[in-house]
Amino acid sequence: MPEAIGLNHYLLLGAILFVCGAVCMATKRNAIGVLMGVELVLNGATVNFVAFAHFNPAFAVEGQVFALFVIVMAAAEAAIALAIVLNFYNNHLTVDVDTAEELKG
Amino acid sequence: MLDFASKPGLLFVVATLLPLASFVLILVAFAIRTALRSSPEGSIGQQLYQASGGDVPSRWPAWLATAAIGLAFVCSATGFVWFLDDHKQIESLEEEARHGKASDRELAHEKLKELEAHWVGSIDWVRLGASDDPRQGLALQLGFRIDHLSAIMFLMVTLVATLIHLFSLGYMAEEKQLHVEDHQVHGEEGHYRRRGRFGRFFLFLSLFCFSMLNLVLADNLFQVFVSWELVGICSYLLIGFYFERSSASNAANKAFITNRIGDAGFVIGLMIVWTYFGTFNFQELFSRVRAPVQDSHGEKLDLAAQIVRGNVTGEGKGKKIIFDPQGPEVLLFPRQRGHFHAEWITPGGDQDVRDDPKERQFGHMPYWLLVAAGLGIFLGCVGKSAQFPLHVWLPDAMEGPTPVSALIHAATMVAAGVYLVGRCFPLFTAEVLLVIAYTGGITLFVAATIAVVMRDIKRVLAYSTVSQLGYMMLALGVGGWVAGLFHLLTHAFFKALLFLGSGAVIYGCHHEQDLLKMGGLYPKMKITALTMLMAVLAISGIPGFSGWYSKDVIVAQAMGFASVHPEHVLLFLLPLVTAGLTTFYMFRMWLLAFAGEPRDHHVYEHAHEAPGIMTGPLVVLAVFSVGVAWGWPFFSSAFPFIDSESSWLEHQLHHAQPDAVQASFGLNKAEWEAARDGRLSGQYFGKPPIGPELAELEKQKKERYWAEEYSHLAGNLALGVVIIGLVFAFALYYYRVLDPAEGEAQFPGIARFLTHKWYFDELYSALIVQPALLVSDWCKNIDTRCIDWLIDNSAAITVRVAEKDGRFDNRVIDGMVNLFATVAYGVGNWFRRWQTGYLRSYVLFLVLAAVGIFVILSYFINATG
Amino acid sequence: MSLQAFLFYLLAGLTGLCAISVVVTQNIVRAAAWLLFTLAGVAGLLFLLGANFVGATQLFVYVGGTLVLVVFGVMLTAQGPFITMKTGAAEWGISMIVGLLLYGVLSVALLTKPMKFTSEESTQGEELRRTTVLGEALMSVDGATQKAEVTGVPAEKRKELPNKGERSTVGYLLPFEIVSIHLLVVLIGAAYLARTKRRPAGRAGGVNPPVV
Amino acid sequence: MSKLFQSFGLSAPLAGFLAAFIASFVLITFMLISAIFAVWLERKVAARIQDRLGPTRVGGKFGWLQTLADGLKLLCKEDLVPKDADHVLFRIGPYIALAGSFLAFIVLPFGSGVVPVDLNIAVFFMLAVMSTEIFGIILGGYGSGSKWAVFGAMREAAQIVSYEVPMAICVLVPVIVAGTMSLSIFGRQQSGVFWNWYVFHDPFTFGAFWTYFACATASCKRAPFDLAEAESELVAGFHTEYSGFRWLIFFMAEYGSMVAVSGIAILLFLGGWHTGLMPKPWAMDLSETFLGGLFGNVINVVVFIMKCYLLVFVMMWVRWTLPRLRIDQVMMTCLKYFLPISCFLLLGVSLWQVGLEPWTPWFKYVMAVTCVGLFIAMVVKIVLTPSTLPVAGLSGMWNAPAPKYDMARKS
Repeated sequence: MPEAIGLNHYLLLGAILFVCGAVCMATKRNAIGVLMGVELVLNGATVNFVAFAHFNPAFAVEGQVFALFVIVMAAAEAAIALAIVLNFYNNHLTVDVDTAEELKG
Repeated sequence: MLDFASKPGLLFVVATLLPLASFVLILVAFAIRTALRSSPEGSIGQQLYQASGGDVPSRWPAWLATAAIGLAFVCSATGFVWFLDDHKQIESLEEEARHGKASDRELAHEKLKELEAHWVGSIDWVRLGASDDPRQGLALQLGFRIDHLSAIMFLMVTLVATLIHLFSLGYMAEEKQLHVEDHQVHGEEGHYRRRGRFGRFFLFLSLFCFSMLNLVLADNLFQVFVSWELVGICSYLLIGFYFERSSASNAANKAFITNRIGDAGFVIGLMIVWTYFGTFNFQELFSRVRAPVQDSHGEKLDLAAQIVRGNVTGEGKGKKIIFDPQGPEVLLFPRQRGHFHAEWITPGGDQDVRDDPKERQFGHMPYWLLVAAGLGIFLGCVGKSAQFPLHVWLPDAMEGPTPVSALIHAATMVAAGVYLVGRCFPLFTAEVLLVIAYTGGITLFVAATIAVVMRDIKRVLAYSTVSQLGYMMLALGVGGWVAGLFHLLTHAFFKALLFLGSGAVIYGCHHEQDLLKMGGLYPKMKITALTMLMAVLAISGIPGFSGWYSKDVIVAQAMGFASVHPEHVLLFLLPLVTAGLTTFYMFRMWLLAFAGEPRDHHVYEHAHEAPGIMTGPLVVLAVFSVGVAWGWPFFSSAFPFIDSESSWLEHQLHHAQPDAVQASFGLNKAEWEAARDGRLSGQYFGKPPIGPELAELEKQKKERYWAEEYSHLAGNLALGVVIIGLVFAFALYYYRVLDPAEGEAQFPGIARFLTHKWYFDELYSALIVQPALLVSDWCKNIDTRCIDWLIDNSAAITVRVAEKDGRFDNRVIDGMVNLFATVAYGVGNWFRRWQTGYLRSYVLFLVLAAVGIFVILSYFINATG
Repeated sequence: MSLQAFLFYLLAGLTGLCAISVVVTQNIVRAAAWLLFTLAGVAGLLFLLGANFVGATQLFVYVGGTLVLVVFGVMLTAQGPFITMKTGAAEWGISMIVGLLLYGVLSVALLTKPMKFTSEESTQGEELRRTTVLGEALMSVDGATQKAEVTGVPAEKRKELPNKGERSTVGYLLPFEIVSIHLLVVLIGAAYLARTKRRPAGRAGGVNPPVV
Repeated sequence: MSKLFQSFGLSAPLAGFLAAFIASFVLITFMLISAIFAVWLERKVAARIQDRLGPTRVGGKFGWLQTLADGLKLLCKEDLVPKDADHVLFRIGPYIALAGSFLAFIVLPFGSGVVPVDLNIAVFFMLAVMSTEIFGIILGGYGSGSKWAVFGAMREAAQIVSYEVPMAICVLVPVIVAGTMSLSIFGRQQSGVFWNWYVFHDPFTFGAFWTYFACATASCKRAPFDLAEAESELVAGFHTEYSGFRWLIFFMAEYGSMVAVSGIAILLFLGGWHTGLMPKPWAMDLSETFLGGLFGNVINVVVFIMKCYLLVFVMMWVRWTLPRLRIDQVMMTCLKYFLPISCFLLLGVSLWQVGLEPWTPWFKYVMAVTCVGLFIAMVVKIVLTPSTLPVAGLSGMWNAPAPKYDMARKS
């Protein structure tokens, strides 16, 4: 290893998580799968925030605070998304996002 | 909330609000019932309506209203006793504050302030915004101020009203039926039938009681005015209670319209007062117009309680008023009396004034405006109290149910005019007082002459009422403030009794009101006859009955006035003569109704005594008619029944008499004698101020002195006249020594003149009604011919223009709008295809967009370095 | 290779692999399991970065709360023996290409513009201080944080602030409260949305709602 | 410890690995022995409460080695995986559960300084890692491919997630009083005589202790909240299909978390590793300087472990005394009672700290002396009560008069 573990390592990992999440959202037809993709994306962001917090002293607090907020927001988002999914399931007996196309143009 | 201990005056407020509560409750119940009644057949609303009695008139409103006014009587009686007790303390404290040791004075002053606050209170009702100019009023207030006058009035009103409520329970009994046949209204199938209106009657009575009590309670002119209009509307509603009868609805309209004329004057008076004083509160008004009695050091002013006139000179800050008894301007005293020196206001002196006075500065106003304000307020009283020339509505108002006549058109509402004149006495200048006196004098004579020839029992009483009100006005105008209001109180009892008695007669005779069809009813209705006899004796002024006390004082006062002003001797002669007339027509009425042989056997045979609920109030009122003016306690005077000066009620009223009365009408006997003996040097109520010399004093007006001096003489004179009237009445209508018909035949002109009530109605019709009809006919023609023509043509033109415009609108503007819509629709349709509804494609687009943005951004960043 | 680096590569590799597994797994419950490992790995990385509190929160809220919720969702909406919804190969291909493109762009952006900060040696004491400061910032304790420098300008390029040396009073109490209220509102809304409703009679089709 | 290995000449990373390995080995051993001892204890306690004798044979008079024998039996059992099971999930489930339970011990101080990682947010960390234990249960339950297991897992998850909320809030109550989340500092703050323990600090911490203990019992799936694995209803809940070693691991996780939550309770409320019988300076002496600190540490660890087992014993006592709740009652107890109570306690303790702090000395003396007095009175009562012979019938069960034991006839 030529250099010590630095910021870029973490950012690359964050990018992997982010891209995995995006691809997950794009390929899953199960609504909950899509939700998992979203969680991955958010985790990528968390990793980035905390990495910045660690490596940039100016962000020591901000990065962690924003990471916390991301986590809480993710919880809120998951709750509401699952409620919507359950509602959708109650009405359509499926969680296939492709059937939820009633609002298309 | 109601802390009676620290504000016992609230008892009177409660007494006032009780009838209002009853009114509101009944009104709400009626509103609900009306709403339920109109609900569809079979619905819950309809069932509720049927369950609550259906179409049968409900009776509880009557009991509620009676209970409310009864309770109000209890409240006011309690308050009155409390008030007398407090007043005794106030008097002793005042004495101490004036003459006690210095250390006690402070304490006495504080105690005094506290006690006085017991009986005064007010809240802002309508705030009008802030202004620097103190002449502009800041708020209309609701308040109460209890003095002897209002407390006694409260007692009188609540007592009479309670009795009349009870009487009505019997008198209005037929309204309790589901269907009432009105014999005086003829429909297509015989008599008109309608539902009974038992509750409605008491609804109106409650509202009236509230309004009347509020009027008495009020501590400011505006509140009086509001109550004034409320009692007016109650009078209107109750006169028109049988509104199916055209005579009743016409009479209601007549009363209402006639009163509007008076109220116009009242409003003018209010405007002047508001403009120049910025307040309606009686106490504040009086303290601005009249000089204070004594200054801050306890020294009496030379111009005590006077209206100070003078000439204004100078401009701006140097403006002065030089005192002159004939000057065109009136000095207005500061709104807030701070420190005040007797030397500031001395005859012939001067005082700085301001056009826009601050709290502690003097102001001024034109004298003629003060006169106008007084005349305006008095015009309102003329309308309400049915004085000449606005007396024409009261006899017609007898179309209402008899208890209403008793309560409103005899005992209370019509007396409100007299009450207000008494209240506003300090505002009235000498000219206004003279006008009042003459108005009263003319009224009392005119009405008495008409009463002599009336055949309808209630009309006789109505004109009698007008005449007695004239007596009161006259008394106030000639300085008999106590006399006028005293007569108001005694009159209330015996006139209510007379009306209720006539109601009992009418009830007993099945709605027969013509005196000539009655006769010999005494054996059939002994209680009614005897109680009415008491009232007749009282109103005639037979010694020992209440009317004697009050009427004697009035005649004596008039005599005193006439003796000082010989040019106004008419003001003495008219009441003296009318005393005889009164006796004559009252006995005529009684004798025609109860004595002699029955003239109409149909009426006689069906006549019967009224039930106990009606005769009970009669008896109570009879007791009061006889004894209300007696001395109290009996042993306070050696001859309580014969000495007309020993009346307890009169003494109580003396406490409420404003200082202005003394200032305007000289000294009373005791003061005069003190002045003669040199014990009252320069400090007394008198005008204009003079030295202590007796000769100077003698030259001055001494109405009150002479009134007291002549009281026995006047009483004896009046008694003589009364006996003459009595003799005539018995001669004509009992012993039949003279035939009334013969007398009529002998003087046909006078008889016709009197029977037509001095042609007042005809005169008004010719002078006002016909011209008004003519003018409105013209107006109608102008309206239909000119204005309608113009409007029709302009409408046609508008239609034609609009047609053209519409065509342009449809083609050009709509076309443009449609074009835009089509284009937008097409574009939207094309873009629609991009919205697939698939989440995944959206995500892909998003990611692609992110990639694109990154690429572009990095290009720019690299390009810029 | 230091311990730090070894742990990083271990955890990063675990996390990345599990994340990819989430994407490629067709069985949704297994995907949830992989997601669990991913999240736990991220939590481990956060501990490694000295963000103890954030890491614990990640475990507490994310793993213990959110993910359980997600699994509940899976269980509640799975009908019969867990149907997998297949995605077409073409879509897979497109998504992959686009994803790789994004990753490429991101990494190029990262590596061509490397950000250099003065990295401080992470020690126990440092972590303690950081957690304390974080708590103070969340409680808006006076002077807990420096002036917020969210622009990302490197320290050496920052201009001198006029009142340098003063600690500002910037705190996160208000955002924290807002987030809390937000969460509460969301939970109530979610409970309202998710409550059992009567299904339209035609669609019920004898399917009973899953009983838990 | 890492330093110690480095002094032997090992490179730093290697020394670190070695130190970590030894620490975890010690901990796992402790957990294993704990589990073995706890299972034995549970059997004996249950037996005594039910008027039985319990294990008597293996390993001597008290059946010391019964659990070890059982463990051996389990190890030797066939490792069954059901046909419908999701093999991967089925296999990893137990390890996740164990990991959650085990990780909690990393930050649990057994004495002053006797802790692998002295984290400053230790209590939060413990709650966090123990919350991941659910996952093992859910995945295991789902992976079993059995409806009993799925139902059990779902109930279990719902129950634990719900009970974590009031438990966390109750943990916050002493945290507010102490002003720290570090368990070591908690321990040091409560040194001295027992009235310094936070349970006696004010009425709210006192309430919080009982609420916390009840919630902790529930989140360990212990009776009376053990409906999720009620044999009479769901066979055995999530671990219906497990056997052998994996089943053993689940049990180790359960007993591990019992000890862990008891440890938290001890450290937060009951004075940590302090005996509570010595004044403050002596206690500090004991843990730091007495015999170079080593002997003190040994005493601390022993006291701490004994306190833990006292609480574990109470849990067992409760389990074998109280009847089981229905699942809706379990959830209702949490959401309708414990949650509002805990919120009230949190609010109350905040207000106490703000306004009533001066009352604390008075309150804690009175409360501590009263409670300890009652405790001693109870122990004395139990000891002095003569043990009765087994009787026929269920005496007192339905408040029926106990059948008279006819001594005369028997003799």
